[in-house]
Amino acid sequence: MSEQNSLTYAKVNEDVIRMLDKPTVKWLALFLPVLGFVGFGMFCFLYQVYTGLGVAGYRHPVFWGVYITDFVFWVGIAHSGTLISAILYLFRASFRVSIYRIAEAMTVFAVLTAGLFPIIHLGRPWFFYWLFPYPNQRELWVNFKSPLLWDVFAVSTYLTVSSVFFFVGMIPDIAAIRDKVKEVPRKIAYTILSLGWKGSNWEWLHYSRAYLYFAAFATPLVLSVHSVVSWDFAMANLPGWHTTIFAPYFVAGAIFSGLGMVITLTIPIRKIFALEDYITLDNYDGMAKMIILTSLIVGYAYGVEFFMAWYSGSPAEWGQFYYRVTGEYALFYWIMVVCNVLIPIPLWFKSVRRNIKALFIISIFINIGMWFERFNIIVISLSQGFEPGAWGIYKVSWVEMGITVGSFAWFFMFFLIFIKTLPAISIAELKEILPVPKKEAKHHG
Amino acid sequence: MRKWITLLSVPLLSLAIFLGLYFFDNAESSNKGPVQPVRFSHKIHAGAENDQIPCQYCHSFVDVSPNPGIPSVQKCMGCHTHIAGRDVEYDFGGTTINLQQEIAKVREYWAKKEPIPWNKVNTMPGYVHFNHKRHIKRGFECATCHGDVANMDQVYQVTRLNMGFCITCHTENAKDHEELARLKDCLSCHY
Amino acid sequence: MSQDKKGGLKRRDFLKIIGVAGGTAAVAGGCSNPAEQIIPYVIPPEGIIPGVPNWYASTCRECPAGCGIIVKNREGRAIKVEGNPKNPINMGGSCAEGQAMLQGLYNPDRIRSPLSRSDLGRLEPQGWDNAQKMLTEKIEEVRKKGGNGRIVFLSDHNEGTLGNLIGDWMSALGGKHLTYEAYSYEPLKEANRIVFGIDKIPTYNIDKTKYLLSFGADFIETWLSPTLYARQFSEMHGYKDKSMGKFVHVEPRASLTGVNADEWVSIKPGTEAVLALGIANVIVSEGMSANGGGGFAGLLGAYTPEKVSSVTDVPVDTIKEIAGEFSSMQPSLAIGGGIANTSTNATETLVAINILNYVAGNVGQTIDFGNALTLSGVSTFKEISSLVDSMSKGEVDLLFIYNVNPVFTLPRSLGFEDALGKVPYVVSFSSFMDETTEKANLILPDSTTLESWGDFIPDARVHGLIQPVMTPVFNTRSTGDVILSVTAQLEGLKGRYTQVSYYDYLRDSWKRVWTSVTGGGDFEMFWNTALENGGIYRDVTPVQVSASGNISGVSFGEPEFTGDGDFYFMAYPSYKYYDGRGANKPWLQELPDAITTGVWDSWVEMHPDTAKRLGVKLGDFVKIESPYGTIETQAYVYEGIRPDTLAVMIGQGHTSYGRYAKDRGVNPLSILPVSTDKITGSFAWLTTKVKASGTGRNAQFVQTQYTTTQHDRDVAQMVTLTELEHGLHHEEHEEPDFYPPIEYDRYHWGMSIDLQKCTGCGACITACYAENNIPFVGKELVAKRRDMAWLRIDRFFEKSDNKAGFETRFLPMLCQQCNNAPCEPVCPVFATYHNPEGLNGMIYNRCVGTRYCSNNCTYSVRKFNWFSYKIPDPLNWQYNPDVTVRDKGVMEKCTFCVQRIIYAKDQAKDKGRDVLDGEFQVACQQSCASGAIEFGNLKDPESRVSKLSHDERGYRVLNQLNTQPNITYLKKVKWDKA
Amino acid sequence: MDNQGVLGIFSYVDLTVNAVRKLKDAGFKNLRVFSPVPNHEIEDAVGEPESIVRFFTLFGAMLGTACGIGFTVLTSSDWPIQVSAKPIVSIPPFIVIIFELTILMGSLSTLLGLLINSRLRRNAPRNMYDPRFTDDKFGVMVTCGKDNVKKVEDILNSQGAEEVKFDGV
Repeated sequence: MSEQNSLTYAKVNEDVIRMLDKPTVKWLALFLPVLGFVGFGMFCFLYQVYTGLGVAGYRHPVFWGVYITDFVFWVGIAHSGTLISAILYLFRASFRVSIYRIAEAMTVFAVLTAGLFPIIHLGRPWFFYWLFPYPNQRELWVNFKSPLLWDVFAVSTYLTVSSVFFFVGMIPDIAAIRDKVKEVPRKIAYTILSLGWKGSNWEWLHYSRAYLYFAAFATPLVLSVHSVVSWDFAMANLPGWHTTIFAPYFVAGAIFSGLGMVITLTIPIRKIFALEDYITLDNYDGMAKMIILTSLIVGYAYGVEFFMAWYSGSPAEWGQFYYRVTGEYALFYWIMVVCNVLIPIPLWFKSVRRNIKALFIISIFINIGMWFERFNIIVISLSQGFEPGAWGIYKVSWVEMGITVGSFAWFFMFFLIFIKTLPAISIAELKEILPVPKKEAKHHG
Repeated sequence: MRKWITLLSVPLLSLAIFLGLYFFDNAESSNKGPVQPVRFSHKIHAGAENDQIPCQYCHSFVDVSPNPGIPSVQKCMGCHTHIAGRDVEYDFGGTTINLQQEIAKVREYWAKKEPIPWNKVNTMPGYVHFNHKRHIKRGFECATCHGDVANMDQVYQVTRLNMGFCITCHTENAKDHEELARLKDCLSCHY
Repeated sequence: MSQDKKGGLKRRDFLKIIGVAGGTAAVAGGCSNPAEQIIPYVIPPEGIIPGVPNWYASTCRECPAGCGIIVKNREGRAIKVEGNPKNPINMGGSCAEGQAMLQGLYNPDRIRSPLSRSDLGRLEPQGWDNAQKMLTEKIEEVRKKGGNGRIVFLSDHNEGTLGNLIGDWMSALGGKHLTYEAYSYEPLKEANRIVFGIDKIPTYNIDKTKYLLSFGADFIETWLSPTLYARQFSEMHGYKDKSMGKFVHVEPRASLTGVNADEWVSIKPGTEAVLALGIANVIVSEGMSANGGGGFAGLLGAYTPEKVSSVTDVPVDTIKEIAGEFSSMQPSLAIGGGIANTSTNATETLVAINILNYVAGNVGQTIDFGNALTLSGVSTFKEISSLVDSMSKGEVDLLFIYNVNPVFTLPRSLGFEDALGKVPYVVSFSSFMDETTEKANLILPDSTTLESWGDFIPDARVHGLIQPVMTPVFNTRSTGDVILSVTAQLEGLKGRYTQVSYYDYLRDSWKRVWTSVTGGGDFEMFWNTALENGGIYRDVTPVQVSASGNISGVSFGEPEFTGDGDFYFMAYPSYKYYDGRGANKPWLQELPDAITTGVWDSWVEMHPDTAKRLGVKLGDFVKIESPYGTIETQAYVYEGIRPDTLAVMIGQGHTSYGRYAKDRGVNPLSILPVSTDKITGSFAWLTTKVKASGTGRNAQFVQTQYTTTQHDRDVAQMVTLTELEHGLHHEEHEEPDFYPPIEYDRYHWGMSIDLQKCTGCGACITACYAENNIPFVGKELVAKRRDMAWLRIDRFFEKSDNKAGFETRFLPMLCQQCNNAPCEPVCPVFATYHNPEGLNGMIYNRCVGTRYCSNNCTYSVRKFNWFSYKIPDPLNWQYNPDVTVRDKGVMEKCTFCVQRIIYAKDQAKDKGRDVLDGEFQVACQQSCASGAIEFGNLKDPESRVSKLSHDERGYRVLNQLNTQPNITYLKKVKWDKA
Repeated sequence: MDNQGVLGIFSYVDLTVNAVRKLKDAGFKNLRVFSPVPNHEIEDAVGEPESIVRFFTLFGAMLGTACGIGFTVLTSSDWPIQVSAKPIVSIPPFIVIIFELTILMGSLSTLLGLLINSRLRRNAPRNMYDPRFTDDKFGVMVTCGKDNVKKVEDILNSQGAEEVKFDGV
């Protein structure tokens, strides 16, 4: 942490709280279009509810398409947030400190976005509450054997736990802001949110303990959630879905795509708010290394799928994978391979890992590639199932595109609000890794 | 003290939502039935102090068809050709009517050869296939579901006839485990 | 039309009739229901109990075959048509056209009241009294002019009381009655006269044959009596007791009938006669003929296999093989007909086929002249042409059109349309605004078969009775009634008919039938029995014929072709639209063509080589030019057609007729010349050589199946006859499973489908639409694969070592009601589950629409309601009140007609017993003329389906996935014996 | 009220720790240390017992498991609906639900434990708090009897407190 030696406790406070200044024109110029796209997405959804799901591009036998792709994509994005905040916390990886807040915010907002899609994609979204086990006069409960119900539990648990984790982590920082801001309304708001944090020794004692447990819960949770999401597919008998490698494959993919998104998000923030001292090249270097690892896992999964399809001797399995690389959707398949396997290869070189521009471009491609990975798994598999008589091609409609764009806008809307209202970098944890202020032997670190 | 209020509020709120949902779903119907084109009083026709016409005299298909049958105007006229009714005021569930005038309405429909557009009191959604015949043959009283219609002037819905109502009865009346399975088979009613 | 404004009122009247409304309703929300009204009867009709169906027997008039039908009526509405099991023609089976009758009855484009053409040339609604008065005046006017034959009544083939009445009426008016059928089989009649001396169309006993050789006869589709022959064919060709008959089809194109053959022999168009004679020659010369060729031996000598082969393009080996089999597998039968041999030498071809039958000793065995079809009696093409002639000369003053649409079904070059313009006054009785009716001066819409009284005599055995199964939907009147009441107003004819109504006239006419049949007893009893049975059926004694041997005048010449194009042009009749009359029925439009799976359009079938030559691919628009016109339609590339032949289906290309038919596809008849058969002068369809070229335009070819092969999935399985003879190694072992199998209590519903019997005709699909309120969605949505059919027929063309190089397998695919259903556990809300009787329940009102079940369905048989489909009034009157109409956002699928199961259990419970085997049938099973589908209780070891589930040919589709379906398929049998 | 609060504000951890040690040696038990970051040296010096949040966590997680099992098994058996050939109570799929509920209730009770134990309910800090504690200052607050105020102030000052506040609570 040599670059951070110039930082002091007071400077950290000052720098982080400076980000929360009044919205600038630049910020508004971003925020208003984003709001517009959210509005358009909502219009698309209402139009779809009113007219029927037929306005989406679904066609027999492809009954899931862009919406579920988006769902899996956003859940995937969410994952790296928890990974960075929880798993790396448990492993005491110091490069997480300056980015974990952003990553966690990303998690919460991504889950919020992802959670919309299972409802958007319903044929009768107004009955979505039937998926929850609530007592009713029908005396009818829900089917706990359905992977979709697992989703309900996994995603809602994930949303709850990651929100709690996100919030608890922020309490000391909110207290810091509370102690800095002058305007009365903001002061009141931060006062309420800080829950009266004072930083006393027993607060810190329980806080540290609780935080550790949250991290300990969040870690298996994050693995379980994407496993459950993968089981939406793996529990089905469809060729291309029915495979045991899906859980690790999806988890790795999720972390891969999430890291990509973290990089995509932090690079502009770092630039705009001049946070070069906080989000350092070392941080990016660490993340890039993890991208290499997950890219390798994902690439391995792609290969192993083909091997298993061939080894199974099942014409349906092999037909499915042959179709992926040669059929109508082959372009999407190769986009995926190029983006997820080939483009990250330059990250093996340190110079690329520490090149912000290169990283940014690669991360964008990773996002694209991972979106297509989900699309390919869902749509191509459905398109050619067991029974050749029923095969069909799915084409995306403008409504689906509108809602997808709207979902990105929805995510960025929350993110932009977050940047301006909550500490985007953890003040307390950053201080922890700074040299402790001591009167004697001041410069031993 | 404050902390206990805070602590208790969570379960209390949950309980309130739970109960609210439960009673919202279970709320008893309280409206007193739609106003019919002819103020036909079941009390006069079927009531214990009055004519005591059995239900099946008019709703004659109830034991042969899923559909109980609404009497034709011809059936009304079977009696009302002869019975013109007394020219008296009658307290019809709070509304005062003239019996003779009401019967005159029926005769008018008959003269015009038009059906009487009755308003449906006990409705069921189209996706529920209820078979009156099976229930009557099993020995259930009409009143089990329809209430004491014989003492109503204006007929109103007594039970909400929602799925919980059906299921409770089905569960209570199953003779054995296998019958219970059949009686709680979704396809028995929804197809 | 002003009548439309009264639509609401009409509906009220209807409600008055139906008694209790609201039997069917959409899947509504969970909370409250909108206020509904119940409208009771004013006077309750006798015998109708609301909620209990009534069945009425009647006769189908969708084509001249005249099958018996029974019609289900609920609260005064006809809601389902089924074949009458008592009728000896169809014995309970039906075809798609028959099933779709209801969409004729409830067609929204029906003419709703009489119309007359005003001075401005517009058609304006009239009251019946006024309209009849106009007709009366017109007739008087024409009669005053005097002269015979100035009044012509052009009707369809209408053997029976109405035909007699029209004939009698015309003779009273000094007019002429012509009966016109687009497919009239004159050459067949003539060939029989030449060879056997009897000019009739016989009934062929396909079921009694062991070897069937068809020269283009599309007997599963349109030929003579398709439902009868489909049933007979299944008898003959079904696998039973280790044997089955063989069927060889000779045609330039593998039609639906052709692909059902064990061997399809591709032949040069118009050379069938030569092939038939060649086969006969081999039989005679190799001494395989019992009668040694009779008087034909000399004639046959010239047709050596080598010569025949060079003329017909059929290999010598094939000729010899067919000859050998034809004579050894007795009784055999050769039939000829269909569009495939209506060249200019059509009669000669059929003479040659008769000779072949004679030589092989089949006459009298498998051909029954005793039960001749009344179709023999229709007017000849010569008569029709001369009518057109006299019309254009202005010799016809008054033309009545009844149930025919000659403007559409006659080749445009005959000029009927122009001639029609020269007729001063045209009266149409059509209930539809078809191309001919559009030109009429007065339209007196007839009530459809389902709304009126009548009778029909399709053949010597059957005298079918037609009774109204509901009150007319619109302000229509039965033509018999119109004739009677108009005649009563005519000068000098007032007393001709004593009967006030056609019903009385019919009964009086049946009194004569009664005396001829029973000669005594009580007429009322006879009449009621006939009504109950749908008519009277009698046995006829077979008529023995012998070949005369004197066939001078038959030269067996070359067929003549007009046009200088490269391709023979086949305009073939459609089994869905017949001659175009079915085109305005959305069920038929949406029923995928068995070969192409195309819907809602026309296409031209061409060989892959041809497509390559023209540089076109599937879906490209192709321009087809003959000297008489041009049509443009999409290409369908298909191996089952000769490279020198193009084929387009008849029936589409209407310029009028209703919203579903208008401007859809092309009418191939519009580019045909008026070529005729040399001997009979009947219209010859296959006489054109056309030019074809790609237009460069392409569009998606809208079909329901995008693959043509099984891609090694082996879902439609086949077994060879030899394998079966050696005994199939039939395994039935329990797969080890994680969980124990489900135990069933009393019922365990199951089905078996015999792929050997299934012809792919699609009647079951339409029956399913009718029974289960399945919406039709239209071309645009089918293009997105959003058709809602619960039952589809997958067809696969597989490489084969047969003569065609490919074989066709049809696989009816519906919900398999798996015991280990993949769809069930994935539903989060129990909207689909396993019921205690083995059904895979689908609870529409519980469905939230996650569609996971469908993704996980191994067989992809679930359909999703992408929209709320609006079915226009009054088509929706057909809805089955026992089945929920699904709204947008819910999944739906086959549940083995659970409403029928529940009804049967309800009836059985009243009788205090369990449901018996065969007591009820599910809709698809009921409609299947071939009897390919069996349904019943697997729990009962004696039930037919139970036994079939252990059949040696039995297999379950994709069994390796352990879904444990309740449908057993019986493998198709491949004929592989030398 | 006998008890008085004395607050010393420090800039350096080592000084804070020394002050705490000194105060403890002098027999003052009721110490409260404020710091912008958690610090082990301070924790050691104060010598707090281990946090009891872990019992909340354990109890919550166990309750979650029990709820998960009870919920899935009881609701499935309440109206046994057959799906596929799976038994009504089939454990493998229920494990997922049980697991998620374990995590959920474990986390929520941890949160509860944190809120209760660290007394994080008052919305605003009371007296004897300095806003700089969330910035870069450390504080040591001693609650003691009136008599000892002076003694405490001395210790704090001697250990390098930049500021010493006294509040007669």
